[in-house]
Amino acid sequence: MSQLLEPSAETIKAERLYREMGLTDDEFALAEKIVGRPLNFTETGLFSVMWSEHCSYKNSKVLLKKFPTDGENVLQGPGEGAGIIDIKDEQAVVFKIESHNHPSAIEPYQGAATGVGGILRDVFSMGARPVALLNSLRFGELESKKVKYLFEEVVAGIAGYGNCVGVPTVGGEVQFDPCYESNPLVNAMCVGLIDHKDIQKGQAKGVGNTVMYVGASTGRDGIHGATFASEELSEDSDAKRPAVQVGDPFMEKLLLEACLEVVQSDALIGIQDMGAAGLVSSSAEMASKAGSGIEMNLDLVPQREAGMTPYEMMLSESQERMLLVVEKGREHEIKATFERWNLHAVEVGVVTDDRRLRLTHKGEIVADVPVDALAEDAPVYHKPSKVPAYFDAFQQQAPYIPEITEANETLLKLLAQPTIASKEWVYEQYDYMVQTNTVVEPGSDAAVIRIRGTNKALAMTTDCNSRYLYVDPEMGGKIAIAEAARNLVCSGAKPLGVTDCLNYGNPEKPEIFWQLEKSTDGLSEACRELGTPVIGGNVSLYNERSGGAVYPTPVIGMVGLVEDVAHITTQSFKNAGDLIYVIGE
Amino acid sequence: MYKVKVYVTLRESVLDPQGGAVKSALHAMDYQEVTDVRIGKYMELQLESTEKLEERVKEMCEKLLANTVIEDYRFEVEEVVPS
Amino acid sequence: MYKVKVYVTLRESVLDPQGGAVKSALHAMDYQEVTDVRIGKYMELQLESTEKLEERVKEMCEKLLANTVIEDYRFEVEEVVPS
Amino acid sequence: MKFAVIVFPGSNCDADMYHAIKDGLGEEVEYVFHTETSLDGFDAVLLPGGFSHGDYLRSGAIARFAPIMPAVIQAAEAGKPVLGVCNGFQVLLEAGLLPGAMKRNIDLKFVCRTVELVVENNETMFSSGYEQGQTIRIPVAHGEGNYECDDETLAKLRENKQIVFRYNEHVNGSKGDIAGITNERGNVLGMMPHPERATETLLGNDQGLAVFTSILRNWRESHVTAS
Ligand SMILES: Nc1ncnc2c1ncn2[C@@H]1O[C@H](COP(=O)(O)OP(=O)(O)O)[C@@H](O)[C@H]1O
Repeated sequence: MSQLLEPSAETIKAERLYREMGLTDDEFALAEKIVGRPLNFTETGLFSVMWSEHCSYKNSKVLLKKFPTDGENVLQGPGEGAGIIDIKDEQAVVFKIESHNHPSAIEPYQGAATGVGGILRDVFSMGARPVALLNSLRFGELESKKVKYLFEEVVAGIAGYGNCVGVPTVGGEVQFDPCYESNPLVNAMCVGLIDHKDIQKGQAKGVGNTVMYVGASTGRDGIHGATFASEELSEDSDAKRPAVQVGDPFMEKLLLEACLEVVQSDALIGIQDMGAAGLVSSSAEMASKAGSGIEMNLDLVPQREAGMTPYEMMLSESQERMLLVVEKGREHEIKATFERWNLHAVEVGVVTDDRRLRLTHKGEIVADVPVDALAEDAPVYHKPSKVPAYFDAFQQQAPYIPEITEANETLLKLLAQPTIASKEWVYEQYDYMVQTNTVVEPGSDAAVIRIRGTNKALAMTTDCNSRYLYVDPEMGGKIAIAEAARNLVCSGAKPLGVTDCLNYGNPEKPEIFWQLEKSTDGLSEACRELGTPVIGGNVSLYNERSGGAVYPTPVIGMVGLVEDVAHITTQSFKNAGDLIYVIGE
Repeated sequence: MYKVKVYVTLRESVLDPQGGAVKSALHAMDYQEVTDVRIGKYMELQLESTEKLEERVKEMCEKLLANTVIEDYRFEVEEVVPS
Repeated sequence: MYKVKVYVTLRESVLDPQGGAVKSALHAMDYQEVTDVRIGKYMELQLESTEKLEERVKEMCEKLLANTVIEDYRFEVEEVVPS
Repeated sequence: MKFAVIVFPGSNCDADMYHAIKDGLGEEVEYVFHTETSLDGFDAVLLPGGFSHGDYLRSGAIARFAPIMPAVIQAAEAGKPVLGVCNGFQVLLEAGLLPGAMKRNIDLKFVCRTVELVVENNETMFSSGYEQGQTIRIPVAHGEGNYECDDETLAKLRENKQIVFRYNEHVNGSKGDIAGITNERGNVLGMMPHPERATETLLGNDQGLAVFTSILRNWRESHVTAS
């Protein structure tokens, strides 16, 4: 696509081409009003990705507000790459979960791998060293060949990426149910450790400071990935295949080590991962958060392919890239660190004071829009909500109490269910021991990672039983939080906080919105009750294909602190003759 | 008996981390003349004679041997004369 | 400008786990006619013109592109006429 | 005794190796970056696990050309202990310091678990802390640990007692279930299992520590006789 062939502002408006990019008529009109003149092709692209659900949370914002997000130990709540909770002794834990559902449905290996890559960058861009990965997976029934293929490839992709970067994958869950048949869920979580003094922000502060680009060069991959993630999968999703990005975990490892060195330097002002919506979201968000603007010369952006347009460069979701803001005059210090890791940090722009994102290409201004409009001013919707008929039907039903005559046989049948059976086949493909801190390996209630140099440890888990949420989203939401908390407590930890990934169907359907509404009520109440604030998360909507939505699946990632490694407990029976107790109701 | 040679390459716009790493290594070894490296797969299949051979090989490529989401493929069929 | 195609294959005497897996998968998919599969690498190098091109490519293969303990290699050089 | 841990781009068990020496063994240890060219002043060289250069092309293939490698070869020729674990083993194979080559695991999957090994030869500077024939449990974590060599090489390895560790179960398709071998002289060991992951009871296993205590004891003995 050459620039000459790009439709003009008039054509975009007259032929409503913005609709193909995912903007509604009203949204396009609003964007035009904010900018105060017709939008060109590049600018329309900027708005369409930044105002997609994936980047703007326009449909879920009203619900996320309900979550308790602070607490005495919360150092960073939602809003940055990842949340941060103090664990004393000048240390903190950083964690976040994210979905990569749609990419994994199209290309399971790369989709899952790049999901791991993205969540790692969210954590190390905060200045934290990633110490553990977890994942939460949902597939259709294993009898189907297609599901087997997806399952095998997703697991291989997670392994391929995490193992290479050298962060242990220590836990997760896998659930099989027909509702995920053609829309699998792949959520990845990362936990990092940080010293308070190293905490970074993704902010473009200081007029005149230099904007630098580091990592992989920009290709045409993943263009419009964020919009894609905000649409229902349909039969022609396969035609959108080129949107799939390929990960380079080796590049990620170099980037990780170099970034963790760079955060030690006070020449670094701000740093952010180029995740969904790549260069647009990182630049607009960094400027918006700092109340500044950014001017970038796109000719300077490292490009993998010839003839890339501004639109393509800004929207590309090529992996393993970071945007930095560096104190003017000290760029060489930052460059030197990256060079040591064979990476090139290049100057692509400057921080301005006019709160605009201004892009030049081949000597011309190709976009000039207010940063807040992109990052903050997306419309917020409160969609209509309606109790689904199935829910009322369930409520009318008498509780079903299964009759068990052959307890042993029933137990064996249960254990043979893929969802319940051992997940050894999965986690033996993950390097869960690298970094030599894994005290409790996968296979117990929660994984436990020792904090080197201290007597403390971190316990972590991901949980969600979406069948409960389907039956009763509010109660199911409470159950999910409670299960995660129990898993931590059983491991000897006190729960610290929550990160969540809300995987739902199309929120424009009132019944789906109702599920979202009710389950966030339940999750919020349980979090409040247990004193576990939600410090970050991710929303993945439109998980539907051919009409059927997935069950409401708010995956809960929870991290707890073990005060003394001597308190760590595991779930296995230890000795013959030991007594077994049941506690609780 | 037939021998089929299948070549699977990454689509042009798809990132090739392997190729990139090999190129850097070759440069580090002073083979500066190398300007690009792309790495793909080369497969040799032995096949009994069968009807619709080409068609079936094409199917195998599409279904298994290549990942058409990110890869292209081509193949050559040679008849093997038993010696 | 030259384009060099390098083919790297496991030596015949070496068991090929990947080839074996692909063969079983093809059989499971009812391509019974496949009697053997060997999987190797196919690389495309772009080279600026240079002296002793063939010799240098041979070196690259021996040193880096193939592990001659278990792999064989061959290559083809094509001149690329800029269009 | 002073150990060097070589850091290649993509090494990721370098810190684990470092801690095994510093905290597990209680000896001196330093990281040496791949761009360095000298290993003077070090008594032993450790090549850690990971994915050097992404393990693209073949594992270890690119790392063997690192600027530090001539110094590693020199240390090996000088008779110093050189230990390559996992990716380190693969680098030693590619560099020709050990015979054979690695292929992908027979089932093509990465495998991470603790496996049983048999100590085939306890008369090396890396294994003297074990009993001959002792079975030990050490973690593996690799996708390409399927050791391959021709029959002649295998016969030679056996004859010279170069096979130090053998899997007591089928792990990856390795010829002769080989898990670790030395060079003829016995001062270069490559092994796929990770002894550095098994040096602490908190992590549930310290059976790998003897690899490092063996190195130390042998060094001390040779040092006492030498001085
Ligand atoms: N996708 C996965 N990745 C890593 N570990 C997993 C995964 N799925 C399950 N596990 C591990 O397997 C064990 C059992 O998981 P699960 O069946 O979900 O148990 P529970 O119901 O007790 O949470 C846990 O230790 C869990 O961390």
